[in-house]
Amino acid sequence: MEIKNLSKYFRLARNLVLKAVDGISLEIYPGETLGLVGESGCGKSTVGKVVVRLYRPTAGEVLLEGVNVHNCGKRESRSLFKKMQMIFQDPYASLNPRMTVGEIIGEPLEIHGLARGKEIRERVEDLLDTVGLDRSFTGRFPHELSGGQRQRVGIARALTVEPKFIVCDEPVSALDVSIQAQVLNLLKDLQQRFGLTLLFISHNLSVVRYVSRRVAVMYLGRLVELAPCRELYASPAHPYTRALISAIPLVDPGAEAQRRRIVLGGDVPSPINPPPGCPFSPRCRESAGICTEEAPALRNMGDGRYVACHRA
Amino acid sequence: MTGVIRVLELRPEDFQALGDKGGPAEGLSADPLNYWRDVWRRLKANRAAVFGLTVIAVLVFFALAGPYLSGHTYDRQDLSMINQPPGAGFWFGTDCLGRDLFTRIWYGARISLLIGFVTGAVCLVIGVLYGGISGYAGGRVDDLMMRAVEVLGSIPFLLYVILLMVLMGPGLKAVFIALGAVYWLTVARIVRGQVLALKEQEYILAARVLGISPWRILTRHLIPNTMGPILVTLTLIIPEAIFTEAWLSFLGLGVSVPKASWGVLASEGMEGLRNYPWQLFFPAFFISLTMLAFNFVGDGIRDALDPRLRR
Amino acid sequence: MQPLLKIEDLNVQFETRAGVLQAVRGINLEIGPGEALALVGESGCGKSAAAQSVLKLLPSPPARITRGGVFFAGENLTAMSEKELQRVRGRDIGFIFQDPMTSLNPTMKVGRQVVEVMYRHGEKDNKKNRERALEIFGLVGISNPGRRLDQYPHQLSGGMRQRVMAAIALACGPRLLIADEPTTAVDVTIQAQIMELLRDLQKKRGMSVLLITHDLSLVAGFARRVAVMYAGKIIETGTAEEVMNSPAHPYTRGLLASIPRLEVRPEERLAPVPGRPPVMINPPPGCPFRPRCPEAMYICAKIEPGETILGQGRIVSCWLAHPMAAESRPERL
Amino acid sequence: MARYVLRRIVTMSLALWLIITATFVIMHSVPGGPFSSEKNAPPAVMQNLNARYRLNDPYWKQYLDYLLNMARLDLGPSFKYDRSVNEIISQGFPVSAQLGAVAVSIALGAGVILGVAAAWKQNRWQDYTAMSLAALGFSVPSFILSGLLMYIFAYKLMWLPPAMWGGWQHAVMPALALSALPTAFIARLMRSSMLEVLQQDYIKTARAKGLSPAAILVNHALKNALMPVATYLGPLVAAVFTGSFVVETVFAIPGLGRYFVISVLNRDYTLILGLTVFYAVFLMLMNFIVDLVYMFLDPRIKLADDRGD
Repeated sequence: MEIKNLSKYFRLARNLVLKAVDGISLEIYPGETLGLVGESGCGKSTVGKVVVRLYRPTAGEVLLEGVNVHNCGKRESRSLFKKMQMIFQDPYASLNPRMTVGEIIGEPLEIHGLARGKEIRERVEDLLDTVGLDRSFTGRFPHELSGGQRQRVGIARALTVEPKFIVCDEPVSALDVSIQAQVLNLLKDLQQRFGLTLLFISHNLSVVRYVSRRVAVMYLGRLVELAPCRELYASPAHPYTRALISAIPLVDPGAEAQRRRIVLGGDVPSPINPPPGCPFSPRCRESAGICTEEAPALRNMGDGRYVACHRA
Repeated sequence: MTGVIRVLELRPEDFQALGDKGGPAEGLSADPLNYWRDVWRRLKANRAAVFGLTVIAVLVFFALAGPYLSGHTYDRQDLSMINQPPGAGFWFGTDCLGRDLFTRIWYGARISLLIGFVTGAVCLVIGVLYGGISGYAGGRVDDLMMRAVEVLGSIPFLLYVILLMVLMGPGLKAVFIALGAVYWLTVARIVRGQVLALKEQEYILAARVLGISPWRILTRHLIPNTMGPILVTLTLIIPEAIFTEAWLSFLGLGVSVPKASWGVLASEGMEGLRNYPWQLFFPAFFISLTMLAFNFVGDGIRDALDPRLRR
Repeated sequence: MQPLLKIEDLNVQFETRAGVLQAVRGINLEIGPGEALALVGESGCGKSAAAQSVLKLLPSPPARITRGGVFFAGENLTAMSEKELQRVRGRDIGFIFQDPMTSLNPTMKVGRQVVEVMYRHGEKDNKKNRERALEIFGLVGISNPGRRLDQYPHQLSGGMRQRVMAAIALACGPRLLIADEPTTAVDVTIQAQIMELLRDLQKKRGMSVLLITHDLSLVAGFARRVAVMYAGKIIETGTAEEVMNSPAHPYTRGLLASIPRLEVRPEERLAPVPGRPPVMINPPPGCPFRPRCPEAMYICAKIEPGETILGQGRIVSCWLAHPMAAESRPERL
Repeated sequence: MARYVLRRIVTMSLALWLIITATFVIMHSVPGGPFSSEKNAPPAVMQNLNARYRLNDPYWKQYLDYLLNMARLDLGPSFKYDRSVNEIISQGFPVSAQLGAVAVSIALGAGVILGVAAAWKQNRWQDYTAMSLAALGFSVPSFILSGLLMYIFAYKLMWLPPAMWGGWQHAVMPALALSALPTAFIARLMRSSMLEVLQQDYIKTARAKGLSPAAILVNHALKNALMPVATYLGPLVAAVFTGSFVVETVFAIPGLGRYFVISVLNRDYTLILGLTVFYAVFLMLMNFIVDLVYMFLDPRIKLADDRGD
């Protein structure tokens, strides 16, 4: 998977443009999990939605195995539905309340002609096994299920077409801690078992750290840092990443008492009227003259590490 | 609870590990709960709604059987028996031409209820399709389609109906079309609003990511989920149509004599109001009762659908 | 030291269609003056119901306090009339809710929403109130407070709105602040700001704070003492160090093992608590955590455990803490 | 602001043009002309009449002429009455509007009070009483209500004059008959929106501030709950102020309402069009005012993003 210079703008009114994603480039290697983190409104979900073709990009392209997903033939387009899937955030909104679990999981099988008749039922039951749900759930309606169970159904639905690549859009944000851990473990297991490639979108840095091999950090529609997981958390290079990591509370009281906190002032500026130069400059302590004039480009720092900061 | 420890005699075997013998943690209820079955259950618990449903059922029954019960026919005039008050011979009295009001009321019920249900069905089909397509298509198409609805909505509704009635000439079919042509606007607006809200729901996005066709998404995923509000709207439109037809009859534009809808009967009753009040009372009573019944049912469905309003 | 707030055997029920939901089942809690206490639990454990019952904020019906009481500075709040309670609310006890977007009136300028509290609790001169509001806005870290006073909530960012909520809670200088999931609806960096603010208020102004949260990791940097709730009961209390570093209840252990932690290597697998929390409508006998408990014993299925005092302010409700458990399963020690 | 108003005027004009065109087309496809009932008139007279009202011109010319006159705010002469349409409207409208104003005031006052009482005391007797009244208001058609009112107050009790237009006594029954349905509607709207508002988090905040129930109701709940009612007021005022055929006929009131029916029955082309245009303009104007009121009620709505996506 390759994302090249992707932008997505939303026109709100005649001269009001929201730059949700502003020229980001990423590569996702087969079999890896790339974490995409950022605060709300940074455009991370939009990236996910453009990738799975829920939105058309304003500029740039998305390639899956060299095929441009937004611009390809009818047959390729159809086969792409089977290659890319998505898991959603809200376990309450992501399942059709009028369909049974069996119908929800069975529908894609039927549509894509992957199974018919009795096979459908068997496949559905297999998939329920795979995601750790009892087979008796087939005839149940979503509202009878708990949040964690629904999320498992959502995962099973994404797996029906045996995709290679799955976008996980905040898949555990709406769940309680104990349930969240169950789903995270499930995702990790499934990835290994089926050799899936994941784009894992989340605002929660600890969760992303747990599942990802590499992590990309977004701020106001731009990529500010991209690095292998271990390096990113051990020595964040971008001041925003530093602040983000420092803002994660530690569980251990001893460690929490000792650490130095960086509390960022102010709020994330509006993506409708982004500040000139580096989007982070108004909140950045290290901001210098050039930061307010010119937006820094993403630079390769070696060791698979990229940073967009004039001062790094 | 704190005291339990001291009073109770505990044995060492109580503290043996339980292992898996405790049974599964996650139980489900015995029966899958279908959405509509659940709504129906809540509806049945609502006394006003049950009353409304019963009334509608009784009215439908009498509309079918009523005209045969009294032994009179709806159009036989008996000039020796004009303006009779309700009594043993004529249960609801007679009108100024000596026709039996009981038979005429139930005969009118047929026509009035038919008008209600057919208009409802016409609106449903047009409104759901129009609103569904407009909402799902979004953007320019939606803009254009909704502007059209807006424009139609700012024509004085009465004029519009009368024009259509005059255009098509009197008769039942004209009434259906004229009323249907007016009320579908409401259904379309509601469906469109619902679809607009629902199409950003994640299960619709999921369906799109899975490559399910727009038509199937619209018919299988979106419209079934708008059925609740549509049903509520229908329970408003059906009596509203009966009401409006009554109105048109009052203007002399409704069903033609000697056929009778409740509206025709009420407007005839109006003329004799001063001396023969029952001639207005009976049709008025049944029109109001029908309105009331449908309103109760509509409220009941709305409450049954809305989990927040439930107690 | 006399506790500022004392919750004694508090029981709260909700009437639902499915039956009576036992949201809070006899909790005991004390907060001293100037103390910060965190009440932690997953959604549906009854922590919010407990907190809101302190001021009887839950709509009744369906909620009902069936037993127990809440004492504030020696006064029984539960026994008070609605009128008397109104005088305590907002003046002696301030409240911050979870979602700052919905918790502020969208059609009223935020300044007025702050001034309103002061007006209600005595100061009728709104010019003075406005000046005081300006001061408080500065205190909670609202930049450009003069302009903000005349803005509507939708013109403020999420973090700003939560600060306005704090300003409302602080308007009359309460002695106790109850913060019900104050950071759940905001981003990490804003969460850090809000927690910093709460820490400041507690440390510098000597205010008692009751923090309600589902996030165990917020506790360490904030509260000295922690109470963990499960299925309507406090199952473990202790200092933050005790509970985080040597949890006594298997549920607390499970929760801690479920959190992806920054200080642990990411390769280490999370060990989540299996299953899900029970719905407390006609619960079966025994410990409500038993079905999910990896260490359950026969007794756990029969009788719900009572509180065992492990030390000064260190309490656990679990049969494992019973001396006989240690006897029959020596490997536990 | 000026730009917003300008844009509204442009869209309104466009809608108006569409309405005129549509009505024109439907009208002329109705069989029979305005003078077809005067069968015994000699052909010469018919010819004269048709020429006078330019009915012999081709449709497109009639249509263009009409549009041109419209631009000069001249709605043309009525075919059936010896007056211009402008005159008919300027005589009938004040009467209907007066009556309508009384009716809307009753509906608004009673509806809001009933709705608030019902929501505030949900599931108690106040709620049940208010909602039963509303159900009644919904269920009784206006012509039946008019009949009943007349039967009771004019014929049986003889407290009020049965018909005509004059002092306040004449306005009581028609205003009541007119306001029944809107009262019921507003009461229910108000109740549900009030219940919705009362569940909002900011009401809980207000309670946590220690505000009294009365203060919460007045300062926090009422304004927010009134918004849906404001939306309904536009169409309501437009419908009620332009008169009701039934009520005006039953009580013999010289308002505008009856012309809506009579004009069609008479095939009085100019009057039909004139009334349609008048009604549409009035409705759009009312909706515009409602939008302005809405803005005052809800600071979140700004003129700039009239149609935000």
